[in-house]
Amino acid sequence: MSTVASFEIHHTAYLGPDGKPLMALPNALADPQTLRALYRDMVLARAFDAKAIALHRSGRLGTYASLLGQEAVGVGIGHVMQTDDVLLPSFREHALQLKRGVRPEEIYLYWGGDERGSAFSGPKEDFPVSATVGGHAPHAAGVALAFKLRDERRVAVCVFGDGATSKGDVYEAMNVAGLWKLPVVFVVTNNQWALSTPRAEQTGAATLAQKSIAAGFEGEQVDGNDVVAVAKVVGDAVAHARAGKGPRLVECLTYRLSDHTTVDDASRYRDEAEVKPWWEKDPIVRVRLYLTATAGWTDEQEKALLEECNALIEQAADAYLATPPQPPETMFDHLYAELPVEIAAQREAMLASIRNQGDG
Amino acid sequence: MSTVASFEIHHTAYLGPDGKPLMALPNALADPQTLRALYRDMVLARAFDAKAIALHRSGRLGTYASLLGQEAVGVGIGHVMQTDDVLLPSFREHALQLKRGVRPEEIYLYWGGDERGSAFSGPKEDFPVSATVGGHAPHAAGVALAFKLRDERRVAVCVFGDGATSKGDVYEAMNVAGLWKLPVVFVVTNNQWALSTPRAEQTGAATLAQKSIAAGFEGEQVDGNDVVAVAKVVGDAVAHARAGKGPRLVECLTYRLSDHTTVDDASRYRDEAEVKPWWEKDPIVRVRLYLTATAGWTDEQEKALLEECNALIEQAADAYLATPPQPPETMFDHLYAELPVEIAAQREAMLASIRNQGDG
Amino acid sequence: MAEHSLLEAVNLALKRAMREDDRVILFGEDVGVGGGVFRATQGLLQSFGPTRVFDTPLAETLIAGMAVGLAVQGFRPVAEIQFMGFIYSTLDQVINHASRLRNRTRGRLTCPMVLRAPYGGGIHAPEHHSESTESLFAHIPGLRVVIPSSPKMAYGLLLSAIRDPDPVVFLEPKRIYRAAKEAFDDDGEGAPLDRCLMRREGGDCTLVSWGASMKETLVAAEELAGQGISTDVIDVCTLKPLDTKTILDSVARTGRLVIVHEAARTAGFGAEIAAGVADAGLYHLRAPIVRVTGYDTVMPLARLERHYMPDAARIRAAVERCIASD
Amino acid sequence: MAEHSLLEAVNLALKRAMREDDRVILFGEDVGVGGGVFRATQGLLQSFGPTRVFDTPLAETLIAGMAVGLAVQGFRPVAEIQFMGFIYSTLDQVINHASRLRNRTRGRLTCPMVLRAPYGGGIHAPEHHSESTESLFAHIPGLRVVIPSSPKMAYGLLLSAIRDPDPVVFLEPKRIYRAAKEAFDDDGEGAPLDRCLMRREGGDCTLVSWGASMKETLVAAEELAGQGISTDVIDVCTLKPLDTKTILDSVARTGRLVIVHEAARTAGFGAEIAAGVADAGLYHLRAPIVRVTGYDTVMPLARLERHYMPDAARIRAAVERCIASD
Ligand SMILES: Cc1ncc(C[n+]2csc(CCOP(=O)(O)OP(=O)(O)O)c2C)c(N)n1
Ligand SMILES: Cc1ncc(C[n+]2csc(CCOP(=O)(O)OP(=O)(O)O)c2C)c(N)n1
Ligand SMILES: [Mg+2]
Ligand SMILES: [Mg+2]
Repeated sequence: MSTVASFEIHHTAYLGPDGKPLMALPNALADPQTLRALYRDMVLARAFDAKAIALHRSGRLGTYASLLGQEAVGVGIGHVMQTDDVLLPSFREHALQLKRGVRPEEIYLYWGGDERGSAFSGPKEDFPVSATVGGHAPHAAGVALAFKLRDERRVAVCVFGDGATSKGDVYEAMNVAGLWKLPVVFVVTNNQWALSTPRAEQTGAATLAQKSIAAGFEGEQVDGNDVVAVAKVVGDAVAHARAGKGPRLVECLTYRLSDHTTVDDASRYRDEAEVKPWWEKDPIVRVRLYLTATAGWTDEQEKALLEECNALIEQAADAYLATPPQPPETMFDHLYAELPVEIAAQREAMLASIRNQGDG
Repeated sequence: MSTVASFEIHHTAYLGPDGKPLMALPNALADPQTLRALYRDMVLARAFDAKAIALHRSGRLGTYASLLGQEAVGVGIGHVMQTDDVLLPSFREHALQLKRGVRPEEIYLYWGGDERGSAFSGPKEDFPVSATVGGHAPHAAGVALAFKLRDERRVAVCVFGDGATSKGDVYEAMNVAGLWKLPVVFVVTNNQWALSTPRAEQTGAATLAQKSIAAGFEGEQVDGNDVVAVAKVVGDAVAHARAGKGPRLVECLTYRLSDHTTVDDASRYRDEAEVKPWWEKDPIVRVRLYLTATAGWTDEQEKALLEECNALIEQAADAYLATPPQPPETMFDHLYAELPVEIAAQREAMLASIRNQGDG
Repeated sequence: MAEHSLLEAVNLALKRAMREDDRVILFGEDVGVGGGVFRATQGLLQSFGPTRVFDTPLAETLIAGMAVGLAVQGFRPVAEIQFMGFIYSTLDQVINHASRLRNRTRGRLTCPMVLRAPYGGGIHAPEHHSESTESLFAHIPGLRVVIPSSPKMAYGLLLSAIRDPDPVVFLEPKRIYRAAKEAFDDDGEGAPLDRCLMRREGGDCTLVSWGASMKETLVAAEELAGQGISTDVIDVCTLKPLDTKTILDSVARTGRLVIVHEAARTAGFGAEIAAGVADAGLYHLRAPIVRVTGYDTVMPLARLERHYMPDAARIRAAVERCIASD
Repeated sequence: MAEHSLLEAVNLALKRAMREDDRVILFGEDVGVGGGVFRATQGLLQSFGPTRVFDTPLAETLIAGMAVGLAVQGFRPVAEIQFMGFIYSTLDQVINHASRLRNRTRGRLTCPMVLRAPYGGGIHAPEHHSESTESLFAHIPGLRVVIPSSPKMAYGLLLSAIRDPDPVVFLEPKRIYRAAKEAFDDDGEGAPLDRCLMRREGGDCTLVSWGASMKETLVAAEELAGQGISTDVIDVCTLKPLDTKTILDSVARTGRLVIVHEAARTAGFGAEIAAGVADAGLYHLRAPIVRVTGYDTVMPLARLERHYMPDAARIRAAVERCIASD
């Protein structure tokens, strides 16, 4: 009996929950400027999230998936992506979309039930969020292949949850990415839950990072509540992919502090005792503690930042609420480049029946 | 950075191509009786295969997928399965089906385009061959779950090719098997080709055995042309599964010496130079050499065996050719337990139009 | 006699089926502790334990394929797909395996499974959560396709679906999960899987629908009655096999047919019904067969969905057109 | 003017499209060195190299999903599914993504891709290799569904499909891949993607079909002509969007309609055509609309398949029934 292959999965963390470094921070991230910026983005994301829930509660937003507790993942990934890279996000990656330049009011619009929310003006080539779990992974392989075929030094970043790792779509996409060494990075936001299904009931694999071994490339695990670790390890993966060396999978260990969505009640299936310790691992608090200790971050600055972010979000919410509705007939206007006559007739019929009902 | 998981893939071989043992044979297989029986099954399978191709050439069998060179895989697996275990075979596992007790004429019937070939009388609970690559893997998970739920010490054995390992279906099935420690063994008959696509273009993974790591269980690699290695390693996996310890994946390294099917011409995409060395690794020859050297296997015995097998196959072919055709209307007779009236009317209509055409 | 919503009826039928036959097992995403996103399986884990009610990994192909394996082994799996928008990953298993295993093996192996899924729009759900693609399944030989439109029917039809020896796709109109309560006994009585239901009788026009659209169809029928137009209203609770006789008999009396469904018009199941009548019932027709359906565009997100789905006014207008046109 | 089989026409169109637009790339299982199991892509790897023609791993979901990613990025992917029996794994990608990406993003992202697959029976292929499930795709908003029935049409339609800015499902009737040769120039001229083709004119009955069944339909038309029954024969080469006008105009003249297709009858695409005529064309009808189709059972294995598929005799009988019945 001989050994023909062997593999290891590594875990990386820099900032402990208490804000104390577990090891020296990577140079690129040690600089206070940078960390302050990342801190600000996480605070903004949380403000965005709180407002979304408030809008839902007051009946002005549809079902919404909260990112509470996962801010470091999105912000860390966004920090290491270049503008012309392409993001393929899952439906919970608002922090990442914001970091990519999608406007908060556009994200609200999407969750408010308006297609225009996916017509965002910022990162033009980024994909809309994938509401089909894992369905976007094959797209990421296609986007990355496009980059490779055109010999562009761009990277596709595909982000999905722990639940998505059970979908064959994700495996098939990772397999081809590994085969062709595509410039794509897969990131699992392992928030420990897939709706009411805990991570432990999703797979028998010791880590989700090792899913990449089946596809022939490296997987890494990081503390997903440590924005420094996320930025470093995902950053290395992005650089690796950009250099034409192929894909990597990064598993970010974090936690969904909220319900699955605003129409879910996690208390029915999740023990509060499990949630509490994760609050103590808050991705935002640890950076504040670190900045306070090492970069003289003051309460005034903190207060100012919160005000800035809340103001920004309030403006976005107002912009969202002020958006004039799409006329009903627009449901036909982006189906094909040119609407076939048969369907154009249906469009007319719809307008007619709306008119009639207006009348009577 | 800490290591949170590590894995190894092992390769096993007992009998070299020259028939010389690479290490001591496992007791259970060392006994000449046993090896002679396995040898006989491989010879029979090859005779079955040759006849199938002859039948196709003379227009009496449809498109057929040859197992030439892969005899040890099927025979080795069949040897370690118990009668009440359940086999879920791919379309090329004739050797294994024969070993399971499917009659050769039944297999001919299937490839002759007659559904009754899958109504075989032997292993009543075995699945028909899966012509959809990998589509049977989820069924294997279901069968194994049935065993587990009923607390039966039975094992499901799912066999598929190297190409199938790229299908999400297979991954999803392995993942749940690993999660629930289902009594199922997955065997990859890695014959190096998926139609015209070589193994190297199927995945970037160094081995196919490591596909199991993503699913959280062990994978093993064996010399698939060594019936002893196949029987030993698959046998251990079956015992492991039967003991309730969960699934394993066994990759059998073998080679498709034939065209993909009787309507394929491998010379269009495959270099003869690649094929030749594999003939020197013939799974049958090595056992004959071993038996001759260690168990006094004689030319007379060899001759007698070939005659026995050929006679048996000739009988089977005759039985196949003598099978009366299914009447056309039988296409309706196994659709539902009870044929709905609407469809019964279609059955009548079909009979009527056949009658009319008989008339005119 | 207790009153139940359609959702409660589903839960009741599941419970009843599991009590009467321990081969019945239930699985899917979040059906266990979670009790299902709509609570259809609420309490069943508690009543029957984790060997009969369990969550699967997030993998629809697996859910359908595993059900096939379990069914062949003698279980009566009832698998849930969380929303119809995610059912497409099961189609390979449903079409190539579940629907034809009996035929492939000439009856040696059979596949008594039920694939449940909530479907349709109208609850302001997120993207991909409001589809109606029942006609895809109705085209597949070897399947049964069942869609209840009332609590009592949901109860009886689901029981029959679970007891049926062949694969059944059971689609639940989630828009009316909680719409109305209906009184019926939990008596274990199944409903036939091959019969349309006459929901209302009248001589001027035949209205045919199923699922949630029955609601608007019945409202329209009531309003039409107010205008002196009386209608037969037929509920196609079993799309496959289709009970064409009930429809033809009605059209023979009314001479007019209006078909209502929420799915897109083109190649929707309404087409099959119209085609059947245009053959066997043509000489009874006194007016064109009109389909009132969802439009041939993508089901819009929440804000515009109500404009996509047929409403009573559109149905009424169609009937009036039929009446006028002869 | 050279003569080409339908198979050669497909190859010719692919080659032409790749020559005129280097965004066109081709992939699937065994399409490269193998040249495709039917040789549809023969020689293209040699002509255009491995960056434009390549084999994928054996994974249909991936093939469709990767095509979406490439299309969004500005390529014109032409993806092959080896047989229609294995296309079901792509449906989630086709329905939830390819067909609606333009709509989901209000035109920000588009998906100009072609999904090619050989389909239908009659070549004594193994299990799962003879299906006709075109109506599944015809129901999906945002898609185009194209089925050629002659070499020249295959050439023109495939060119247009590849040039089209939206996703097209292009189904190739493999039974007639090599059936007949037709002379036409490789002039790069596309055929319209929204027009039925009048294959024959006659006043007594309208015959409608597509794909391989056109062969038997035209044979039947010829035989009927011998009996003094003249028929319009319409080739529905573009199922979606459907050119109802051509069909209605014909029925307006003939008063009779017989629809022929190989797919199972129930919820087959023939139902949509019949339904359309039973609405807009009812008053022209002098006889029931008859469908001559595959039966509502699983396509049998090789030995019985010919009994499943419509033949000229069944078509003739249907037309005679129509003529007789008024
Ligand atoms: C293919 C598919 N199946 C089921 C669903 C319903 N669903 C929406 S979110 C979700 C759980 C996803 O879990 P995970 O991937 O961990 O992402 P998270 O919600 O934790 O961000 C499920 C089952 C879906 N959207 N898509
Ligand atoms: C899902 C699916 N896709 C494609 C095919 C067509 N096909 C039949 S066999 C084959 C290659 C299979 O290769 P492998 O899994 O290695 O099995 P082998 O033929 O080598 O025994 C392909 C692509 C199929 N039968 N099923
Ligand atoms: Mg999660
Ligand atoms: Mg192979």
